[in-house]
Amino acid sequence: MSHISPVLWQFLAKWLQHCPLFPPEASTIAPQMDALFFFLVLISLVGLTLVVLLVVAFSVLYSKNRHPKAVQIEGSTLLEATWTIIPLGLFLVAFVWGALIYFRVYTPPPNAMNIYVVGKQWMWKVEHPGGQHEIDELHVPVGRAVQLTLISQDVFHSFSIPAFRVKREAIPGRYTSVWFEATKPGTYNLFCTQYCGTGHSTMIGHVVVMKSGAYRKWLASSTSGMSLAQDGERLFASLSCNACHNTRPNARGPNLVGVYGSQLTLDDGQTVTADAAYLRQAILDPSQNATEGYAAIMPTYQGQISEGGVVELIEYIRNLTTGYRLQETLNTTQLPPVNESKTAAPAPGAQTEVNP
Amino acid sequence: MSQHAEPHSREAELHIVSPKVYVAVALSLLALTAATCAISYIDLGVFNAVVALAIAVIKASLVVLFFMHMKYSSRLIKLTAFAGLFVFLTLISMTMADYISRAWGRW
Amino acid sequence: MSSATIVNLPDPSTARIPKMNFLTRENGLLSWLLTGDHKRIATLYLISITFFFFIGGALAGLIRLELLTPQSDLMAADTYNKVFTMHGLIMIFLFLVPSVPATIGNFVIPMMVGAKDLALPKINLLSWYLYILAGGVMIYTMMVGGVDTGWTFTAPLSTHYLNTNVISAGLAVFIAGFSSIFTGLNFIVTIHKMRCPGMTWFRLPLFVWANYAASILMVLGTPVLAITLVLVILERTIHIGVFDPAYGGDPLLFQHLFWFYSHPAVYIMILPGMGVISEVISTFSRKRVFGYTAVAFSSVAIAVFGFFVWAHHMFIMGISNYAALVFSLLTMLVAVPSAIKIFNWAFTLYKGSITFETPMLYAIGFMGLFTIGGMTGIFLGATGTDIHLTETYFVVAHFHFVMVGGMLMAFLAGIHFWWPKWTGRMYPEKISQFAAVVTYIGFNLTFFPQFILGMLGMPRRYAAYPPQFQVLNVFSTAGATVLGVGYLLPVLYLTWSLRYGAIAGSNPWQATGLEWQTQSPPLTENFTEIPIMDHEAYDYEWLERQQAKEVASV
Amino acid sequence: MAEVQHQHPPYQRHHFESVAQQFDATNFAMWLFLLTEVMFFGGLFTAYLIMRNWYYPAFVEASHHLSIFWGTTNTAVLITSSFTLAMGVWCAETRRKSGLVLCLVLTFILGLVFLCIKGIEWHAEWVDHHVPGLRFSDADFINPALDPSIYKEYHDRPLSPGMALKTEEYFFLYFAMTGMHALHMVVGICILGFIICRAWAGAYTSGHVTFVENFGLYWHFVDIIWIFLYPLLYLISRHT
Ligand code: HEA
Ligand code: HEA
Ligand code: CUA
Ligand SMILES: [Cu+2]
Repeated sequence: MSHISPVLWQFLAKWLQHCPLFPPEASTIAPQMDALFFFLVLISLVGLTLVVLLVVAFSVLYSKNRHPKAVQIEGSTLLEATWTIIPLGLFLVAFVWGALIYFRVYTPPPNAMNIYVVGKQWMWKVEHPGGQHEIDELHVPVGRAVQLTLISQDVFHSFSIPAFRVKREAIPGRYTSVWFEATKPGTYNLFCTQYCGTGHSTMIGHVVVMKSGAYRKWLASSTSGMSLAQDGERLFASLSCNACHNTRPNARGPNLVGVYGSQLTLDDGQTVTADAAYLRQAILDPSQNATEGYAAIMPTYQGQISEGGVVELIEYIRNLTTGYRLQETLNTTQLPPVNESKTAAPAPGAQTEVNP
Repeated sequence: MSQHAEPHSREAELHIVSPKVYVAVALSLLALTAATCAISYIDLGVFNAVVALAIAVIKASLVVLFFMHMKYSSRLIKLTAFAGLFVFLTLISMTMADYISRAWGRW
Repeated sequence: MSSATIVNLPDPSTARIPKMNFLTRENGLLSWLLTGDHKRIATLYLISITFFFFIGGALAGLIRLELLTPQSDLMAADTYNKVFTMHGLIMIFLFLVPSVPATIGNFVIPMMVGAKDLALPKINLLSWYLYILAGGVMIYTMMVGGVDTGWTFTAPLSTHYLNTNVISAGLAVFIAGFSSIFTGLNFIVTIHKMRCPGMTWFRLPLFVWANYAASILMVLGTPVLAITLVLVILERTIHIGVFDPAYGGDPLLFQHLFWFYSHPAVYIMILPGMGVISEVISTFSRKRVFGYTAVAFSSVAIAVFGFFVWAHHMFIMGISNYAALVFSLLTMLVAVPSAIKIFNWAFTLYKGSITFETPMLYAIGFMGLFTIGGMTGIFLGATGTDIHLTETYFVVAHFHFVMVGGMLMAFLAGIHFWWPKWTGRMYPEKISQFAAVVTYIGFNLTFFPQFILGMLGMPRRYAAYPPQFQVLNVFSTAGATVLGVGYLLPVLYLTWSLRYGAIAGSNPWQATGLEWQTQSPPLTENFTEIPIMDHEAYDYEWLERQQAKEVASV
Repeated sequence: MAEVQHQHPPYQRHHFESVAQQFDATNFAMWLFLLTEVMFFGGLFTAYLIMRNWYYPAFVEASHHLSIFWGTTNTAVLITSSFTLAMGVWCAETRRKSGLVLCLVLTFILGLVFLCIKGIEWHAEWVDHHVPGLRFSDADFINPALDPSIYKEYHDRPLSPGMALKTEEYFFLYFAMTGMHALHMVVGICILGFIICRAWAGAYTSGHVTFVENFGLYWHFVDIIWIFLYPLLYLISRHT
């Protein structure tokens, strides 16, 4: 091989070495997923070997040269049953095992910290509860369960972190969620895997897993000064949600304190859990989600708040455990004029109350 | 020469349905139309939809059985129609199964 | 490889192609364009799908060239998107769906069941015209700038966000759908109603069973795709809709309706190929197919269960977890009949007397590649692993293994197998064996690395990718070049053989199907006299007796 | 081959062994074609069911804006046309030429009447601004009193703006389904015109009823689709 230039050799060697054949395992679910993966590889190999062995062996043993006269055979129920039942059994094992992992990946533990991800053509916007905003990047601490709540502003996207073996579609109009617990600090690929138009292949970024100390430092250094809930509070006040949703006994909207996670009875008698999905619906399409005992007078905010804004409002409502903060918004905020055309006739008196 | 493997149902020797049957069927169809229309003005809760669909199914069956001669047709034709119905119901029911168990929206 | 062969050609010094056959009976363009003869329509189909295969193949070449380097340097991202979309659309709807049924199936099914023609010759011709119209609209789409939805037309991307030619592409697929509906309908009617005396269901060749099953899927599945596309087109034109959430619609409904067709469609794409494999394996091992009934019923089982698994394409798209569970379970069930078939074919070889002509080489290639492709389907059907592997190159590799390694191999096997019947001449054996081996090597080099890429997480439909994936992509591109050569060769030597191939005689393979008991190329109405089936399919002893009788009578 | 040729009636196609086989095959083919039609409409029905369950109030009030009179009349018209066609098939089977022509013409006319009525209804939707995408306003759902005739009858409550928008979904499906149905009617009527001409010439009263019979299947099938569209679209909830 001496005639190949050494430079080229080195280049080739380096190039080949930089070709990974297996992705890093950087989350708690990754080894579990890989176990199933290798099980499947194993049964595939067994099956393939069997098929190849049979074909090759028979081809050699019964080639025309060696075996000029074929022996006619009808079939064999016993054999056929064997190769029906064994693959079926193996496939069923794969099914059960797969389903266990599937439910694990899509059922976040209750103590997981929640990060919102909004996908749009062609970027990922990440909103941390502490008010840190990121684009095409996601910083997470090692060793903590992190839940992602995903939504898309336009078309389908898909949030994929191969090193964690998790992936979830961000779909327009609805929250989806996925969770993981990173185990190894480092920087990993983040892809949008659902085809979403021209810039699909540019919708990539990094997931940075940090030790908790570094993570805290990062949190502190990249905050905008306001937490997501505080942003939400500001939005809440500026949209004058508090004109109706306040703690007064005669309020025209339901009291939002402690509403998150509670069971609500709706106008039409159904009960729902007030989770993020419900709250989002209630903000964007309020008339369909009016709580029992309240008139469906809330205007829709469809098209007026971005998905990011909705996320902030939800985060705000989630953190409302006492009426105090709510009252504060009434007292401290100078409300912008209400958009008359959009608002269903406000009851007299509401406006005057608000002014300090 | 035209001995076939299985004796095909010889539909060329058509079962000719008598006009009386047609008249009876047409009249019942009209009556059922009137009935379904009238019933829709009565409040039966969820059963409004059920009754309306049930009547539609009865009407459709009448058409299929008599106007379309299904009643006098070969097993093959019956099986064919059944297969169509079956796949149609598969489409609807399995799609619905997803929506119902997803609890998205108001089910 | 052994030198033994079963080829049994007539004496070359005296052999002649019969003067009177379906090719020579009438002349002139019109006699082709207005023909009702299933064999002529099959020929028209063969020419047209080959044309579209090479367009699709050229687009595949462009894809692979672009992916040679990590940057999107050969073409811009939106061009790349159009290229893979057109590649997928053309390959699926204009090549693979009609490939075996509309060409080989059209050609041999009437002969196999002992009929003079398909039941509805005019509908058959109409189906070809619809196909050509669809092809025309597709080419038009490409001319005016292409479409970049991906072959899956995903809403709401396709309905509101793209400004490429979604409508004309949708129209093309819509029309192609009706072409395939008519083919399927025709087959079902023919198989039910046109069998010759003595041809009971369990004497039918397995190729007929497989096409019967595929036809059921065509007839019942395709209309759903048609209405879905109509809704997409309506949404696009009047900006209202049932699919876009911004208007109160539901994008998952689109997915449900689309995959309700497109999952069964993948079985439309494989079942006829499985039929070919049954014929080929039996003929070249001189043995009846092991467990005929099991193979026959597994085709039907695939067709029936194929309707219940569509949502396995939507596991991560936000369907209910419980629905995912059910669909995953059913996916496992639908995989079993395929496994049955593979093992039955393997055991058909047992105690056979095997020779390795080209069709057999392709068939053996099919067994290996389809096993890999199918088993990786299990990876995707298991919900857990699907989360990681979906929308990556693992899926791309999976479906190329089943579609290219499976169906395309089967198609080539079938073309070589029935070529002597079709044209009356043999293809050149040595070079075609060489081509078969080349495709096999090229194929593995192209698509095996994509499994690893997928496991590494490389997303599909990416014009540019992180550099760490380059090495495997280079292998893949190199393989595609080899593969391209492997596919070009048959076109060359088959064309050559039209003139210079050895005269085949009526039954060069000494196969048992009724189509081999008539002259090649066959007469316009196939048989001089309607045959009477008095033996099982694949009854080689019957054939021997028959041939002994002929020799005696000469 | 040739010796049996003389027995074949002229309408037997060359590749069939017997008329019976020809009839069986084409009849079966027609049924299969109807299966594809079932699945074609099946997609629409699925979409309809989902939307109806999500946006039930919108669907109820939107359906109040359809004319129950015309809808019911049209159902009756279509059923009658099915009846006349069935009678036509009977006439063909019993070789009554003038009866056949009469029945076919009646069917033809009833088909046209159906389309005219459909046209009247569509026109009404156009006037009322209920054509999605082209001419649509949800004003009379936000404020039902705007349309006094309907308000008097049903006392519809105002829909919230969000829900009122969804009436457009209803009308989209309404037009898609009735439009698709009407398209099938148009095709049917065209074929019917052709059949009438041939029947006039006596083509179907000489024992060869296949074509009429199969066309009958198609026509009855289109009727069945309407039998389902009628309650689904018109009768969602007529009580108040
Ligand atoms: C010819 C086409 C074809 C065929 C036959 C198949 C066959 C199968 N496919 Fe495939 N599939 C596609 C074409 C096809 N597929 C396409 C085009 C896509 C992508 C669409 C897109 O998104 O663009 C796809 C995608 C796809 C997905 C979705 C992936 C995703 O997007 O997330 C899934 C998931 O379940 C799947 C599963 C299967 C299964 C279980 C089979 C089974 O039927 C396979 C059965 C076969 C076997 C199992 C092999 C034989 C078995 C043995 C020999 C037994 C071995 C022995 C032992 C175990 C002892 N396929
Ligand atoms: C029948 C189906 C079929 C067939 C046969 C093929 C054949 C091939 N496909 Fe295809 N492919 C699909 C169906 C098929 N594909 C589908 C459905 C998709 C998904 C699309 C989507 O995501 O929407 C896809 C996507 C797809 C991708 C992924 C694109 C992406 O996600 O970014 C790739 C990448 O390697 C690829 C490669 C190939 C190659 C190398 C071949 C080779 O086998 C082709 C070999 C043939 C040739 C190379 C032709 C030989 C002839 C010549 C070379 C003559 C050339 C003439 C001129 C240049 C003038 N295909
Ligand atoms: Cu976003 Cu792809
Ligand atoms: Cu599938």
